[in-house]
Amino acid sequence: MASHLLSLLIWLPIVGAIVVLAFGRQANTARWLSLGVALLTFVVSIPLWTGYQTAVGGLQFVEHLSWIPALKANYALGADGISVALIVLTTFTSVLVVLGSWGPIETRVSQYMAAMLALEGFLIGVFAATDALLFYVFFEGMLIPMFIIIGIWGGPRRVYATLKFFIYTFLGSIFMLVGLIYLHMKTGEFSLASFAQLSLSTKEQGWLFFAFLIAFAIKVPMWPVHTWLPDAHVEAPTGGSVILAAIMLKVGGYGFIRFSLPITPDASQEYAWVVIAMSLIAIVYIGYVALVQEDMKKLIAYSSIAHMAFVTLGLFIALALVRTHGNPAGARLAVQGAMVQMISHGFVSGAMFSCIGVLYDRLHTRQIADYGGVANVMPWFAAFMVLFAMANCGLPGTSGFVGEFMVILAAFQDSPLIALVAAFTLIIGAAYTLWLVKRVVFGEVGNDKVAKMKDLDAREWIVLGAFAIAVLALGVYPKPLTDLMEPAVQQIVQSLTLAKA
Amino acid sequence: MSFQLICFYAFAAIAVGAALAVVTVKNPVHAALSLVLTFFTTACVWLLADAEFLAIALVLVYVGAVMVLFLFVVMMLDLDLEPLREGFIRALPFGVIVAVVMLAEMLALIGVRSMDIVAPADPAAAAGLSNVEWLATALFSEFLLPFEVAALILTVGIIAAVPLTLRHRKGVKAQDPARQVRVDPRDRIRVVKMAAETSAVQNGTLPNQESSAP
Amino acid sequence: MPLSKTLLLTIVLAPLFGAAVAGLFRRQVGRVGAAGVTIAGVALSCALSLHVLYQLAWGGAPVFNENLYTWFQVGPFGAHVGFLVDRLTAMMMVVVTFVSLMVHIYTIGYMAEDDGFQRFFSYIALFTFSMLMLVMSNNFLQLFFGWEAVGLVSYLLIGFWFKRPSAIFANMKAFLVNRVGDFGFLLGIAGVLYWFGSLDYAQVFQNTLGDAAATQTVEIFAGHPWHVATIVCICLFIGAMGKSAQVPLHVWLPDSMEGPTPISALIHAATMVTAGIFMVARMSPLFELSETALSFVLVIGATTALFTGLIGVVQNDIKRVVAYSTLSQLGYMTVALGVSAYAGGVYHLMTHAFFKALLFLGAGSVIVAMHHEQDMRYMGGLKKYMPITWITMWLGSLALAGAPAFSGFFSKDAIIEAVGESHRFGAGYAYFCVLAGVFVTALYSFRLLYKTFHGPERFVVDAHHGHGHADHGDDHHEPGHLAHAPHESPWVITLPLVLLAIPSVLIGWFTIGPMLFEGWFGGAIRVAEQNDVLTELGHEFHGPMAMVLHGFTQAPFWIAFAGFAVATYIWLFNPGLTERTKSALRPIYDVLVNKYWIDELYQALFARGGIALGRGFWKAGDVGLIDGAVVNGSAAVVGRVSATVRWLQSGYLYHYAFAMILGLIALLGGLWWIAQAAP
Amino acid sequence: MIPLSHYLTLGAILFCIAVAGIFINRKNVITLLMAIELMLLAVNTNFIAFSRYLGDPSGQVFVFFILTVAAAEAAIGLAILVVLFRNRATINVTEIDSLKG
Repeated sequence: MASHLLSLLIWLPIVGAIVVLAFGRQANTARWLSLGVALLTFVVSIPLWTGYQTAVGGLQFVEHLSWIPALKANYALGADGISVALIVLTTFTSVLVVLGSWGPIETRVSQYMAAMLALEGFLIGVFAATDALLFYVFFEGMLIPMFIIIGIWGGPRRVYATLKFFIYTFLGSIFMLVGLIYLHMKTGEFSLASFAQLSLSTKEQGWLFFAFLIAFAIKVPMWPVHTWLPDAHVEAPTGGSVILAAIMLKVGGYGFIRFSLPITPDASQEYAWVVIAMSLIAIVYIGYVALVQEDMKKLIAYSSIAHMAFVTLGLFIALALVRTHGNPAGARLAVQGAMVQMISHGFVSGAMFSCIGVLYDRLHTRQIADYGGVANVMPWFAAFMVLFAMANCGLPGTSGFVGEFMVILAAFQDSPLIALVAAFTLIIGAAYTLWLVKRVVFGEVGNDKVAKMKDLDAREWIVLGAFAIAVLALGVYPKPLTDLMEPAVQQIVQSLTLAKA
Repeated sequence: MSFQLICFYAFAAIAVGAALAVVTVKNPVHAALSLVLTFFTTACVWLLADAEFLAIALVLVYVGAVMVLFLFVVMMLDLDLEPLREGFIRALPFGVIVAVVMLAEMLALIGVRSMDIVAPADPAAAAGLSNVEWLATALFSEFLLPFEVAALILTVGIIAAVPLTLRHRKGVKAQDPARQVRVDPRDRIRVVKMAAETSAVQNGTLPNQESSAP
Repeated sequence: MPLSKTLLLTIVLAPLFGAAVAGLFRRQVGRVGAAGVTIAGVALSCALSLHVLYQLAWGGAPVFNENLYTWFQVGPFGAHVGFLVDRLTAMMMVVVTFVSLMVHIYTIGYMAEDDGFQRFFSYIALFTFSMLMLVMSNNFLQLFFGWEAVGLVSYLLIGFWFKRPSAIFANMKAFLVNRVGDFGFLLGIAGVLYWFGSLDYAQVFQNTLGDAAATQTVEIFAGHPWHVATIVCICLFIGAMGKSAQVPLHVWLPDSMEGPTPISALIHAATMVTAGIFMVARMSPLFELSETALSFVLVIGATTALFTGLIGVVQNDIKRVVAYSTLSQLGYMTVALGVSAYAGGVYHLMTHAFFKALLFLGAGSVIVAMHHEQDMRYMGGLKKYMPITWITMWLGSLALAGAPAFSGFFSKDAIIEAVGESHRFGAGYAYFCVLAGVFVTALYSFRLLYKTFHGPERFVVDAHHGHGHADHGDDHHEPGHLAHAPHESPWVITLPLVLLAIPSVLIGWFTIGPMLFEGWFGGAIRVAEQNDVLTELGHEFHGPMAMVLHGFTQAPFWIAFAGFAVATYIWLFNPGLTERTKSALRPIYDVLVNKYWIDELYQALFARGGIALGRGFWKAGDVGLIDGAVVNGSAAVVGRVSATVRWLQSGYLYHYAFAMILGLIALLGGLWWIAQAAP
Repeated sequence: MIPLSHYLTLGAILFCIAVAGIFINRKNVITLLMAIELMLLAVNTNFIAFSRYLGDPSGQVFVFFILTVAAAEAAIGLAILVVLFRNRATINVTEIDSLKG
């Protein structure tokens, strides 16, 4: 059904960005204009969710225009359950990010909002693209607005951080480009479907797998290549780090689902233990590192690395389950768990960063030591902070628990030891989150600056409230989300069963 | 040992000697002059090889133009010669070694075998043409385009040399005829309307007090 | 008539509604409103629970097992939210709601001056909701939800006075230790899902009927086949250990006394800590499959019963004594479960809930009277000031110590005899621990009574202090000095004491028969015949009176009496003796006072060890290795390489000429070499 | 008659002397230019020799072009020298190292 909903969703924010740049002379007009565009995009994304027939499943809202005939690369879009969920997450979070950055951002508001909207457009593009080259263009494109956001409105060490972020991700994606070119040579076109059907020898698959692994491992980020994230977060402005944590990390996981699993299933199976080992190390190692951080944002950045490790763990456990144990049901549970973890982490980490943003707006410091006893002066904020902290350490009833629960259940079916290490996140996750909450929220009023802090204003109420509703809703009743993604997950697991070599 | 061979050896010896002089002599003027000598003897060698036109052209072009230019430049610039000579001794062995190595390589390349190739008859004479005509036919048939390009290179050479060395020295009083001609009379002469006669003493002031220039 | 879903929903949602109203609209609703709505909610659910118990026990209602809604469904694996209400659940519901109601009423008095009044009410109502969800769930997922929700509320309540650093340390410690338990519990649930196919109790118990489940083994480590049932049960029991504070994971309970006394009564005596026991009883079909798991439970229970009781003897803080007694009693219940006397364990859970809540609330009443003074060394002779509290505390202590005819006697004796009957591995050790425990229990419970209510008044009332009545709150002058004489607590505090004292004394009498020996719990608890110790005991049971008379002739009674006599001699007639015994047995005393140094061990090993490890990972791993060597390192390499290359561009013309000539020579050499190679 | 190798040897010797010249007095730019002229001369000799012995006019035509190019090159070289001298008052190569990296 040739509906142009996806194109609309991609280009609306980008055009909006241009409009905001053009008319956004005064700060307030820029703010209201960008909020309008973000809200409009969110409203347009709702029919995407409702319109997607889970019964039919597969790629819907397909669009196909020839883009570069010479390379036979075409502007092909399509969304299945997973893409729909991620796109709606993007639009939802973007509204909150735009609203959230009204307070802190004073200088050059229109450029900031334009960059944010452009970023939203690119992200939706990444999730909607079914043509590898288009995916790559958007995948690289989204680095630019982020580079600008961190680079200009960031903290003191922003130049180092944003350069490191850009070069790190760019280096990774070059390997992917090489892979894509190779695939293009083999198939003559760029469509992902043709890549998936292409039969490749195990050696070829091995090389391709590692090319994709490096690109997406940096993006997720996975354990050895994660050091750019804490720096990027610490130096990014609140809005920037919310969008970075909530959406941009998902592109890595999404990349694994769209590229590694379908295109190189045999190599993925052969090297699954590498990714599983990296994820498990991430959970334990990053957990401990998060424990000793003095900077709040760094702590949450490390915690989001540990949570994202569950996504990669889930995906590659699914692979191991299908191939070695012949247990597709467990595999579907693992992939479903990985996907839900991605969505829930979007809400939870977005919320946590917004909380830190609220504190940062008042005291302009992120050091834990500068706070203490915030609950005495900001009771409502403390309530939100404790709720999101609980979601961060995966308390049942909040969205944080759903994903981890499913992944651990599936991991147990692969091997109880993996589940044991993965479950360790319960303890270490609770440890660093609660210790943060103890030092910041509870206790005597830290110092006189803390005493003068005012509680949440209306805007912050809306942002944190929206996140809270999302976290609780997904925690109490995740079924609609899992049903939305079920056909897509089934299709992925199905494609894993057939060997390609 | 035919007469030609003797002449060849003579000229070759003189050429090599002059070349050595160019390289080793202290005063650049002597070097330039010894270079002139080298050109002359080489021209003679070329004559032995029946390349009369080029021999004459060599003398004409190089000795006539290039060496004169060198001498002109050397003499014009009051060079402080002393520092230019430093390091001569220190670098000598190194230079000689390199030269000998290169010579050895070249001779090896030329190879002993070609020692006994005897010169065939003079091609130009065989074709019944003089060297100049023979050369000209080739030049203006196959090599017409390179010929034009060579002409172009020369013009570029000239054009480049002129602006490079052109300069306007400040403080030099030079007449610029073009500007002199482009003067507009109106801004040089101003016509002032005055009464034909004024009385000697008018308002207490002498006529020549207000003679300050308008 | 059968139970209806709406009835059960109201039971669960009433406290939640109360909590929400009190919590979110506390300013609008005010103190009376908050108290009112929560108490109404809890009272409603208590009444309905009683009705449900009545229907199930005598009204002939069938067991209710229905799903409310599907939580997630991925292929064959699905999880739902639903209720399973049978007699076991009904009993637990009554216990939870009744004790919670008592605490709610009690709190009106206790928290009168506290400004977090409404917040406190919303928390305890929320706790009741979570506990009910846990108890009434019909699948592992909801059980886990209740499990963690209860942990969360206990975290909030222990850290209620978040200004006190010790309180916020205690609540974090409590939550983390509970999380360690939940870590095992989650793995157990994953095991159940994997090996027994589903998360719903009914299905799981169905799948485990055949002996296939009992014999199925899995080789996690190659070459060591382990029974699947053992792995699952031990994992589940680790969860129970975390929640019911069994030995290795018991460290958080004494510290949780930092919270206000009502919650110590509600959470850390009556309901939350018993969740572990309830869970094991509920999972009896699984535990019956694995002999090793049960003996593991038995040994852990026995160790907890004896050793934590011993610590209770040397404690000076009144609440800590009662806390350690709770630990010890939990040990008893676990021992009962260990010997497959699940009914006995649950029965002791019920009776213990009443008299332990009574002891805690009594202690709270003493603390209020003594202006938040908790140290027994500054109390004494309070019986003439607080007669009601005194009497009710005596009744509670008698029940606790197992004086014949009291409820404690019936449940504890049943456990002791059951342990005697059982011939499971570790039963002998357990029997010794349980008997020694009786002596210790008697010792510390009467010590508490004598030190607080009898003997000389170790506090002075300096009425001339000049302070007005205003500073009745927690005035921080030196201990032992009171602004005015202690007086009996208001009716709001003493009424719950009385109401709890009644069941502490009488409930044993009426319920011992049906509950233990006539299979009152029915299908809820399944015991394999060969280790059904309770039926063997049942043969000699001829009614409660006979048991009491028989009790007099049994060892436990005499040991308890000996404990009573020793305690009376030491703390009533010869207080000086304590000093001398303390100095004589100095090493033992130090061991007990420092709680076997387990706290310090955990603090050093896990807390500081974790931080050190984290710093190591961070500094060495992230900053040093990854950032330093790889990322910035590669940048530095580029810098160094370009510096060296820069040297080549020396700026001197002749260097460039040399380079050209050398190049030429090389070229000629190459040409010559080629000419050589291929003439 | 004069065998070909003689000419080639003469060319080689002149070329090597020019190279030695460059190596030896590295400071004086004029000598460098002269050495370059010498090199060109050596090359021309070879060309002439080959043209004569192979009977092919193109060798000599090529010499013709070399002469023109060499002339242009010399002119510009000297012009640069003059400008260099005028700006830096020296043509001592060691003092002119602004090209340093």
